[in-house]
Amino acid sequence: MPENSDLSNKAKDQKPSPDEEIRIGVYTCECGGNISDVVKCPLVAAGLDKLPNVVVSRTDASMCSDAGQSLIEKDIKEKGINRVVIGSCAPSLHEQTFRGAVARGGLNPYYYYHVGIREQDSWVHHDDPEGATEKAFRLMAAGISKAKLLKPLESIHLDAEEHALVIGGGVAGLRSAWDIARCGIRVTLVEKSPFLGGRMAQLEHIFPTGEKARDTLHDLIQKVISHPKITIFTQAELSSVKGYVGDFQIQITQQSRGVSDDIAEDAMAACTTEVPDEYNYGLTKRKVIYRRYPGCYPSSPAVDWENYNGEVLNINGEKVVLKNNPKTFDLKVGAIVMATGFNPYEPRKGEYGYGEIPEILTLPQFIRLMAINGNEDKLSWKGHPVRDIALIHCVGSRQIEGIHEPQPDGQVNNYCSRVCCTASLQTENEVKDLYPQINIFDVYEDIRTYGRDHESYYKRASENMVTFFLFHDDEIPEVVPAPKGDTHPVLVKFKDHLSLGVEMEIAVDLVVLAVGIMPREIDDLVHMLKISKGTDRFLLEVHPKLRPVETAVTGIVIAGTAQGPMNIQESCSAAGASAAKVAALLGKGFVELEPFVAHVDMQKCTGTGACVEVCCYEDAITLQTFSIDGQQVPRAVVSPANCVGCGSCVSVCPNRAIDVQGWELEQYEAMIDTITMDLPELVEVSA
Amino acid sequence: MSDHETAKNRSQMLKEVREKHKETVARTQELLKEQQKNKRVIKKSIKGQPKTVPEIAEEVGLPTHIVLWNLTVLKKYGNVSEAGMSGEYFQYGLTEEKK
Amino acid sequence: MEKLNFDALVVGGGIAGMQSALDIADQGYQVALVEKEASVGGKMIALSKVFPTLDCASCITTPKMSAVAHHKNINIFTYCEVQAVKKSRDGFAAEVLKKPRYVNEDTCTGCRLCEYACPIDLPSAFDLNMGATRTINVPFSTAVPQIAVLDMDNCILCGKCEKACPVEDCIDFTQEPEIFEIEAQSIVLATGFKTTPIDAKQEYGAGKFHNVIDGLMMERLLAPTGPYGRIIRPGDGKEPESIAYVQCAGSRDETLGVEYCSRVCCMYAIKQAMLISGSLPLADITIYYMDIRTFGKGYEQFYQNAKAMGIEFIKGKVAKITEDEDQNPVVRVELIEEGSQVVERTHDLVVLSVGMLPGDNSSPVYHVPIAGDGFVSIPSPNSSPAVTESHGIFVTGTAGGPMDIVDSIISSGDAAVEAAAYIENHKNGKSVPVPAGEEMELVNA
Amino acid sequence: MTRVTENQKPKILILATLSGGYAGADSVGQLHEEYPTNTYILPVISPSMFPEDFYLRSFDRGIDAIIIMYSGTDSPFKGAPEHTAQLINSTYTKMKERGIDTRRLRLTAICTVCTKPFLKEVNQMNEVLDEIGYINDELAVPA
Repeated sequence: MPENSDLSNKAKDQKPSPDEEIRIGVYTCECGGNISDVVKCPLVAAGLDKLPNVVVSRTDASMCSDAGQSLIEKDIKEKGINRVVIGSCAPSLHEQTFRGAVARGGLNPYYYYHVGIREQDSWVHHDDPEGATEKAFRLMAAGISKAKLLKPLESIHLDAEEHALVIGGGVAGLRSAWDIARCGIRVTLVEKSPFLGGRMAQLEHIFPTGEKARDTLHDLIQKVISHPKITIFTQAELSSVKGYVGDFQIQITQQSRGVSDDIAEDAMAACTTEVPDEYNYGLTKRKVIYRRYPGCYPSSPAVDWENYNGEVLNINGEKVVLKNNPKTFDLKVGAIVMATGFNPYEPRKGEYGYGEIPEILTLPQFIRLMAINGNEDKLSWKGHPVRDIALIHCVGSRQIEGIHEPQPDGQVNNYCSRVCCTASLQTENEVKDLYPQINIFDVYEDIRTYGRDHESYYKRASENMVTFFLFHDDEIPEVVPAPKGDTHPVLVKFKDHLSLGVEMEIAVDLVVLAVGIMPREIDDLVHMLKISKGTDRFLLEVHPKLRPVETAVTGIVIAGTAQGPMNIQESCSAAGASAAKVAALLGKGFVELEPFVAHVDMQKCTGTGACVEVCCYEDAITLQTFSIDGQQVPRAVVSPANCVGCGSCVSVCPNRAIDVQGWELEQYEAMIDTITMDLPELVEVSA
Repeated sequence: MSDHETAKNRSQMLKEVREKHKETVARTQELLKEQQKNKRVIKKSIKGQPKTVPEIAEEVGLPTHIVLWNLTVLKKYGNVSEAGMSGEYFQYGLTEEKK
Repeated sequence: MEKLNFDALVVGGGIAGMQSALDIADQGYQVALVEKEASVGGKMIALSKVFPTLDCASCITTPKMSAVAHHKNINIFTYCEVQAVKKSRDGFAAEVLKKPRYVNEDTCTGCRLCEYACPIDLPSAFDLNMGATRTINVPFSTAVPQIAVLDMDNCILCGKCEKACPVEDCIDFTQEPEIFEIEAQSIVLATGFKTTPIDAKQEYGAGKFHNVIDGLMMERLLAPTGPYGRIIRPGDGKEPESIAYVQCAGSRDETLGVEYCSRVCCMYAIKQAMLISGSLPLADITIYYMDIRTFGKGYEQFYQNAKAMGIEFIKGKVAKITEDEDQNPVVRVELIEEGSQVVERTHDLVVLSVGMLPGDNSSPVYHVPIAGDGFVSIPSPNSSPAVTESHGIFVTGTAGGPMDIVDSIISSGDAAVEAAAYIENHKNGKSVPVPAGEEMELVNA
Repeated sequence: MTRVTENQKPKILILATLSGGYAGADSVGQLHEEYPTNTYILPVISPSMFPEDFYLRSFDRGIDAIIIMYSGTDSPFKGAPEHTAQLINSTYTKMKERGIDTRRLRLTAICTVCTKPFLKEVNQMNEVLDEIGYINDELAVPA
């Protein structure tokens, strides 16, 4: 039997003292015009000022500024305000800011209620300023009704695992893992494929330095694998997630590598099953027992289980069939970094002739072709020397609804992919350096060499005699096979707006499509982690400036191109930023959670157990036996660390004995009564 | 220290500081004179009759951008405010003197 | 000399510096944030609304200003400048100049009575000289700290401020510059950028023609706290009906020695155009551009929305701007898509989309090499975009090249983690790489 | 002097989950879309906390319609969407008993970027209300 049988005490500790006079301060933020351009803030403030218990009602140009926050602190100290209501931007932006100000003023931070009157009022009611003003008043008045019923709460203090999980072993994941480890926090890195390095390993020279991509990458991999605080799982994926920030319980499933080092080389030699090699974007084939590329990490070969068909291998005279025995590992981590990366845009079959005309390659394919071609003094494709190349920009990027065919999900890729312009020009310059006789025609919408030292690629391409043509976004270039007997296999047709919109037709040997960046397909992971994607299908941050690498789920952050198109430099920067967040979160050894969990009023609970029955969380709420007036009675007890605050228990309690702290039923009822009250006259009081 | 002594020390201090900064003080005093004159003529021009920047400029013989800047000063620290529009220009008028 | 000890010294209190300071301090390290102006906030606090969300700039900046001021691990030193840095095995020692405010920082309440009492009107630097301030002033309404500062170069020492001040002995004409020392393990440079001087391209006539302004001036015109409280042209107060933007005015221009793209000008011009059409729905807005570079997350959509709103985009090179007798700028432009024919178009107001130039040269003070473009050199931009050529010194935001606010904030997190890792290494006494030669050189410098 | 007079439109209460509908409504705001002002959005953690009587009480107090914008199957809470659906079903039964048009209560899944569905829901409910009018008129008629 639990020792705690003093029921009254428990109930008392979270109630305001009964004789305390409720003194409310209410602030209508103008948000530098964002709100006050539509909502008549002085009228709202004047109306609120007349409500019972309101001691101070003010407007301010910017409540979130230091001056605005000081105003609250001052009113608390000087006017004895003990509840604060602010109408301003969305609570997701500044609720925490204002809780901080309230706490600095000496109040419990949960004596604060935030009303969103920007995103949900002034920004959506330009056409009806009067209605918007009434709405702001009613919502804020409702906030005041709730404020009267607020109780002081303490955040829940939980030990945090000083251990982070990084999902993805590309450059962003590696950089993030290394950074977190350098800050003294243990890291587990999980990579789905058998090899580290991600997309960066498929590049050759990279802008803006011209360094070899794999050299830089291998330096980073060396740092990661030699760091004592980092553990790496390749061929591994997340199979389940439970818990919350500070205490995520993770299960990882790892495939077998398939061949031990002693027989690996022989097994590879013996293997005959071949599949298109994704490392070369399908330009070549590889075996199903393979190394990604010479010098890859890990260096031992792995079995591609998806494509291994059970082939019997003859290894040193022995017949061997390979078996995959996936293993699972359980981990506890405090935070998760999403570094799941990108896929190059794969054009639809027939889009610019892709998949139909053999002379159409994507830029990533072309980069591999150049690498495969190596030091040959001529570039050839399918046995023919390449004399003329056309490169078309913005393939799969900057698409416009109604002009471009939508993607399978019905949306168009209306974003710029950031990297393709500079990557295209860099590649063009390389072609010109290696094969000066090749003519290059660059067909573009805008040249976006925005980055530091990127413009020089554009300049050099012009000096290299690359010919530029300008097309408009509503006049998509056309790629068709040339008539039989033509000098070249392909024709590219478009209107060139650098020469008065003249119809151009260029005959070339090869067309390179500068394809954009698409997020990887990680829907399962997104669902499992309960994070969100934006309309562009990339992972969504809370706010691009306030919390740019955090997802809406506390403890899950984003690094690199999982969030949107970025080049390597930008990915590393984002990875560093994500690591900074993780280090700040876990470095203290504990996390603080919002106290919005169920709470039982022991005076009202009769121990029906309805709450226990409806609850889907283990050990979140249990019936325990208490001794009351000599009687042994059951009562519900909440375990705050296990409760998620969904409130299902609230709806089934026949005695209204249970509530979610901070979000109580009674508070909602009070708000509704206020929303439906007769509107008082809203008139500005002249000062 | 008596009040008298404090005041004496203060004036001594100001004297020393003025000596130290005498060039900037002299230059700024010139600036102040010009400013006061500009503000005075502008206020006189719009007394009882709100006017636009070009109208004031023509009347007082100052460039339009100088007039606008002085009106901005007077709007912020003085007793001028916008008073309707005339064509594409706003008019500026005097409000009650702020105390 | 007073010595103060910290883990990290962040130089520059703009958005990048503040974010770096917060990200380092959140990891439990002690941070000194030094800002040369009288308030933190940098360039961003003067902006109107920011792309692509159109949040008001203050809504993002002011809470960060407040957060650095209140963070238990951060000390802010405003109106201070780092003058010299020495490096040794124990870390960095920075000599900091504290400029006199002529106001007692501990007792000033920011009430502004001094400002109202002061007789000298001055063009306000915060409003890019379009608005007014006084010799003694609180720099702007949301300044942090809220402390007045007196401009001795424009003071007649009349003592009116002193009389108006409700706090005894708060105004102090005898203040002298002070020097103190900040010791830190690591330095983060967040020294920001300058914009292209408005008169850099003489042929555009800005500086001479009052109705040719730059992007930052338009930000102030659009800001609710701006000098006029509305969009009128600074030349004569006319409400403009036709506004033109000249893109790449100072970027991608070899004649100015600026080959690079400034990254932000396309987006800020588009954003301003959208905000102007909100305030002046009847105004015609034209953007003369070379390439539209809306590359960031959500930016391309922003551009498409602007086109749909009727903002006119013309691919053209502006050769010259003159002025007609009504002070209207006349733009002479080569229309690239019209066979390069040259036309003249008259507008009421022209905004030069000026670019970013490096801020103060950090090289002499911090011994950090500068690259050919004038920004801090970053030897391995791909793998270590925040690491300079000088061990223990990191760079964030526009000190390391032009970037927008979103990218600056991200880069601040990166610089913070680099600094934290360096400090951690230093604390554990592990391999602090101060190459022998470098140490000597720095101490001698 | 400016003053504001009461909007005579029926009142729609929107109970929106912080992880779904409320964030979705914020996205609508960020896009500066336009919808009617008779929409009172209250944030909720999960609507599974509201018993049937809560809705009936709201109608009694003069709320003309309620849209519950929850996160549907994307709910971060186990069992909560199913429980919510159950509660709404039994509320419908009680509404029918009271003679309240069940179209006044609607449960719909709105995600953080569901801006078009959000607008559709609000507009549709307004169309319904144009047709069936105020709750008070309906409650005044004996069932």
